[in-house]
Amino acid sequence: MIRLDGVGQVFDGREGRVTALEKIDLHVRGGEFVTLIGRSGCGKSTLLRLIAGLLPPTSGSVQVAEEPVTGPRRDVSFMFQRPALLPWRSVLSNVMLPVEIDKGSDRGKAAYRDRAHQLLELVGLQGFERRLPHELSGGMQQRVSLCRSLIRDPQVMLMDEPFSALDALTRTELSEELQRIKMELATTIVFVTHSIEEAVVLADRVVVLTPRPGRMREVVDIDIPRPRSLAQNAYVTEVAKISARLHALLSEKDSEDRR
Amino acid sequence: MIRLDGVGQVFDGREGRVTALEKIDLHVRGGEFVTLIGRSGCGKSTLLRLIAGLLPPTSGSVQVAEEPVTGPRRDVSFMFQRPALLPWRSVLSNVMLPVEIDKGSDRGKAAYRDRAHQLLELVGLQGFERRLPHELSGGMQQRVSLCRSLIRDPQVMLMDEPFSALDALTRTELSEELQRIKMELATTIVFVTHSIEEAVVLADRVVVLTPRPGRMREVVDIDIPRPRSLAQNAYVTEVAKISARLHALLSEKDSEDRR
Amino acid sequence: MTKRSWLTGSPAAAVILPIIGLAAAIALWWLATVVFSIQPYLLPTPWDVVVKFFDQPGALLSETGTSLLETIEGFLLAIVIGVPIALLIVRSVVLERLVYPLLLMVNSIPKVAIAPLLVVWMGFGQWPKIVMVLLMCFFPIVISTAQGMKSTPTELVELMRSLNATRAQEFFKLRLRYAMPQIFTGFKVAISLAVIGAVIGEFVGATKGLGYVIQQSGASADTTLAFAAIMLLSVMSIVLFYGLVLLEHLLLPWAQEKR
Amino acid sequence: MTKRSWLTGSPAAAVILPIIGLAAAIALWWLATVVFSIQPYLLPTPWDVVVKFFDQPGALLSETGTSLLETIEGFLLAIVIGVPIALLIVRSVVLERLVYPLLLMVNSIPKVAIAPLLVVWMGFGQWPKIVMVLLMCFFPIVISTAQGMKSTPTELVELMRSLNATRAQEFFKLRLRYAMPQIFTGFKVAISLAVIGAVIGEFVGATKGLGYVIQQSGASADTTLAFAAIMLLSVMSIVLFYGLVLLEHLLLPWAQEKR
Amino acid sequence: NGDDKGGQADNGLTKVNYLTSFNTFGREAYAYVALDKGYFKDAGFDVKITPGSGTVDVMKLVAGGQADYGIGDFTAIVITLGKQKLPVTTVGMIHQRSLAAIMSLKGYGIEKPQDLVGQTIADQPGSTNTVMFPVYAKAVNIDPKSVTFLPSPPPALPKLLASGKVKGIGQFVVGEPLIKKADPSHRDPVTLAYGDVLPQLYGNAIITRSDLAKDHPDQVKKFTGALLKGLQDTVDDPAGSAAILKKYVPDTDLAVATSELEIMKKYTKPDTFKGPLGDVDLERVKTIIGLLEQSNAMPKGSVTPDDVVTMSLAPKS
Ligand SMILES: Nc1ncnc2c1ncn2[C@@H]1O[C@H](COP(=O)(O)OP(=O)(O)OP(=O)(O)O)[C@@H](O)[C@H]1O
Ligand SMILES: Nc1ncnc2c1ncn2[C@@H]1O[C@H](COP(=O)(O)OP(=O)(O)OP(=O)(O)O)[C@@H](O)[C@H]1O
Ligand SMILES: [Mg+2]
Ligand SMILES: [Mg+2]
Repeated sequence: MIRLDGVGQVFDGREGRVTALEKIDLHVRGGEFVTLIGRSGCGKSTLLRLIAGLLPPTSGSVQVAEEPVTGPRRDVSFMFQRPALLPWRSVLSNVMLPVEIDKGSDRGKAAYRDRAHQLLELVGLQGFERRLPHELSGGMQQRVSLCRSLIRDPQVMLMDEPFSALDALTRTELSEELQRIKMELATTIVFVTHSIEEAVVLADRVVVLTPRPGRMREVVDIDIPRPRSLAQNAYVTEVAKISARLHALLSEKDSEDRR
Repeated sequence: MIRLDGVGQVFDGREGRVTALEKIDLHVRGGEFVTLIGRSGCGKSTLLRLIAGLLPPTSGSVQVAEEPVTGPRRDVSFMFQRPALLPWRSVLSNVMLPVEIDKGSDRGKAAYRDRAHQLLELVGLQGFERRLPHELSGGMQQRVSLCRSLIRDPQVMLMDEPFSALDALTRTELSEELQRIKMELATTIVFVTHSIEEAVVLADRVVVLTPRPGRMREVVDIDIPRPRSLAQNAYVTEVAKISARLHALLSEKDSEDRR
Repeated sequence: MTKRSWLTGSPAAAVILPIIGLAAAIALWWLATVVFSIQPYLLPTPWDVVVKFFDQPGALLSETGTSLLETIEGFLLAIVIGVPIALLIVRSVVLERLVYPLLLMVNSIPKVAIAPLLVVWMGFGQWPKIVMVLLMCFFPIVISTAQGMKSTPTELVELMRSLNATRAQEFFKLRLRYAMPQIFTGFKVAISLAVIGAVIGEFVGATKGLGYVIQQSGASADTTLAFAAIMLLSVMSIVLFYGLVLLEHLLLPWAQEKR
Repeated sequence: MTKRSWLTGSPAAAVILPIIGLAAAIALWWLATVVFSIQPYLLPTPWDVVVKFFDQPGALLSETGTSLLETIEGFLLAIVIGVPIALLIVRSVVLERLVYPLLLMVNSIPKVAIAPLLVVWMGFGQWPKIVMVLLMCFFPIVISTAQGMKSTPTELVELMRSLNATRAQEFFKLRLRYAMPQIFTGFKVAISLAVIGAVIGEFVGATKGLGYVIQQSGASADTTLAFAAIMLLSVMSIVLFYGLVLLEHLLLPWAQEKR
Repeated sequence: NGDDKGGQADNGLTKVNYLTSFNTFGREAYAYVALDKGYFKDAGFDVKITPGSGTVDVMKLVAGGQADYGIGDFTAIVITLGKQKLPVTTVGMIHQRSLAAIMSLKGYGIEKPQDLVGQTIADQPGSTNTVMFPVYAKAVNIDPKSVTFLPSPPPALPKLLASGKVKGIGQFVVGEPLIKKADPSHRDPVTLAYGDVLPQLYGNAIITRSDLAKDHPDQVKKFTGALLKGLQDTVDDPAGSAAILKKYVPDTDLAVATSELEIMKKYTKPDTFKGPLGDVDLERVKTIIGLLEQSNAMPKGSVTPDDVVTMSLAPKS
């Protein structure tokens, strides 16, 4: 579904260049859930933006659904690290934005509206449909943004730390929902997180990036059966083991790569 | 140091009122580290803004250092949930902002500049001093904001999810640094987090809020000796035990309070 | 942390204060004529002006109506022409660079100098006046609209792009909405210019309108009549300005500034 | 995802394109005079105008110099007066409500009508011209500055407040800086008005300047001379405008818009 | 910055500000002639000439003290003083006969006053041409109401006429060459001069501040004397005077200025006029006031001749 070959990204700044990514070769199969971990500033968000077609790579090639990426695609949804809500739109109409924009909707508008209400209820925002973003807490804004990225049942979902501002319970609930969606609709998901546990519980594969410049340190396959839960479950020990390994991988490079 | 008596906060919105906080009675002693947990939207940020004097409470009274709070105080620093960096200032000069603003600085400007460099190095931002905020990743921005809140060695620190965008390693390092600061300078800290483990490891006391409207469900004392670490340590079991209890407390109210 | 006082909070104050301000201005004017014993042929007293107005209120009001109509027609035309030009300018850097100098050229022509030209081309009817209004006021509208749309945060532009929005959608659903407060700033600057444009238009070949009255009175040194007309113009400007302010409050409740 | 082309990217294009635009405009003008066989007493051909200019380039340039000086002096005065007024207006709602109607009143007076008054009060020297420039252009500066400062994000205002910044610091370190792009928009609107103000000022009791030349040309029915002067005014406007654009780029590198 | 007005310059000359009536048309040449030939200097003045912007503005600037002397149309002066008591007074005439006229172009079908019936005339509102039209109409036996006046500022008038937007404009007779020049096909202008049927009307007059006239009559007399000497030279040598004007105002069109001055000759000094240049006749002033009252240009009794002219300062033969 997603294929990156020798992708690199260099930013030109006033104060010199920053190499954000280097030699990224990644192949995500259709319906696969890949989580991306790496230290802050290693290039995770940049990688997602490359896949989304928001940024042309400095080198290498990016393909989605066998086609080279030249710009954003209809079937890819992107949930940004920051909520990015339109300040003049109510919660509901922020969630409905993607539907409004894509005229060739397969379902009727009313159906989408129902879906929006359903999603808002799911994330615990019932009763806030008509509020404006500035009246919401940080976590509530993030949940609105999550609903927005889910409304169109996209083929590919790129999610940049979607749960970072959420409490443990909401996180658990929503990660279960996300797995359900993935399984039901065979959605391909690339998911950035700083929670190693979250990365393990959600992923089919975990990709570990090295610190700046971001290279691929390792790809770890997770074979625990689904559905899995962030809360206590039967595979605690396995999760703990893999988590420890990932933790080690993240730290290791730290000493190795900081020249 | 900080004393809240019967504090309540109601927001008037176009779409009706929202009671964010109700009957909050909290006393934080000098040098104490209090963490605040609760579900997203329960009023944690609002509580910090009340203490900081950025918002007058709808009811009740707020005191800091025995004086009623009528506005922001010089000796209180606030780290916001969002980075809130001035876009035209370089990283270094964003960090130096509080020093610039407080003319009655006890140390010389050069001393503060050294301190800023030291802090930036601590959070892994050496080499980025002259960049502008929009050239940084989300987590890097958050770290700049953290340095800014630390630069003046405040008496009281109010921190709203300061590590939410950071990876596990950086989190561990910085939480250790924060404990060091608290112990050396006897700083009073009120710290909001969504990570229960973090709340336990850092706190002298954990305050658990109920979901909207935020009331105080319980205050849990943590007696594990310092310094503690987020990484593996001697008190894993104790941390796990308390964490489980807090988890239960957070979930419990969920069924009880949602009328 | 300031509680809003009656002066800033109440809607009555929003009407009464400007009136007090105007009254004070008029008192000052009156004082000046008395203290410096300014000759009425230079600056009549407010009292003289009022008396002059009540000499022939009907006639003067009907002249005001004429000017008002021209002002509004020309202003609307300027919006209809200016906003699309701004859209094109923002859409294409090349177009911007090609078109801006032309706009500047047209804008920098002293309109008084070309008033006769317009009459020769368009006759003695309403048109040369309306075109004059248009010429006077289109530039602030274009430049504010363009600047406002350009300053849309990258974050939100990227959101629209990621949703695969067309350029048209990006402009109408995001940029134009985002620019609204700045567009209104442009309107507020433009409206006074529009009024002046009507007057200048009426200097040439008009038989009615306040510009005609001023021209007429200038010839016979009836300074008081000229000032009565000028005061009516001011009132017209002020009313139109506050009309825009009201419209802004109604249309853009989300943009209510905080201080 | 667009890569910048030569037309948008290169600095040479930034100079060449506007010149092409101007050339096209002049070609259009020339075509109009030919196709509609417009009489030169109404609109001379560009060629006539150029010839007229080279008749006496020295004299016309020296008149341009006079007008330029008045324009710049008046414009700077407008900044010196307008920006502090805007500061006061933003600082106090009460003051805003008291002062705005007064400003509007002054602004809506047709300046042509009061030109003789200024001469009577201030003589035949530079002053009435400079004051006319000031009167023409202070309003856009005030209103853009005020609006820009008001639109500072709450997030950043709260930051300053939490740092216990004085009102002055809030204004100078935050609001004024934040408003800079909008202030420049105001300047860009104001500069053309300033040029026109100089011309209107020179219509009455002047013995030099381009306004005098235009007035003068009436005495010899020399439309071509008038247009030569008008073209010089346009060039002056355009040069001043792009001077502001350049200044903006130098002063506000962080505000470079993205499209 | 009026600190230099009326003051003594270093060279012992009295500094004086002088305003032309409108712009620097050829008809204003006499002041430049007086300046150029040193008449002002001989009379003890250091004169600065500034182009005026119409009678009313000139009166205001003189009244306000920014200028000491100025030129304005006498009829307009009377009407203005009828409306407002400006501290200015007339101390001499430039033109013994009014320059006011309706001007058209050959081929527009206006050859004689009677052709005006039913026409639209563009003119600056309140100008002598407009205000005196009812009187003129009565004199030529047409109904004043049969002609429509369309207000337009002076610079627009030649364009409006040449473009055929209107068939006639209010214009001073000396505008003839300019109108001809402004017309692309240089058609000959047709001039219907008020002076032909209303010989009582004066043209332009010299005004000064009332207090100057009262406190320094000698100075005023000397100044008018010098100015009128320049005027005399323009009568004697229009071409030479135009050339002098061009020296000071390089944009001057020599041919136009010369023919303006040629035309002006018989209005400054009509063949029948025997008095001294600049002469003011109290009876004529009374008649003019009467005519203005009659045509409702101003209320009855709003001015007396004394309000308008200082007879004692008028040139004597
Ligand atoms: N300006 C406002 N106007 C109206 N309602 C508000 C405003 N600010 C906050 N609220 C409401 O107050 C409640 C508490 O908000 P607060 O930001 O304190 O939550 P929080 O505990 O910090 O949540 P999170 O963990 O998501 O940041 C929310 O329900 C929110 O909708
Ligand atoms: N527009 C830009 N200009 C210059 N440098 C940039 C830009 N955007 C990102 N960078 C740099 O690229 C690197 C990677 O940034 P990115 O946002 O991808 O990190 P990240 O892995 O998402 O970090 P975080 O976990 O903190 O969000 C950083 O060093 C950052 O400074
Ligand atoms: Mg990121
Ligand atoms: Mg919060």
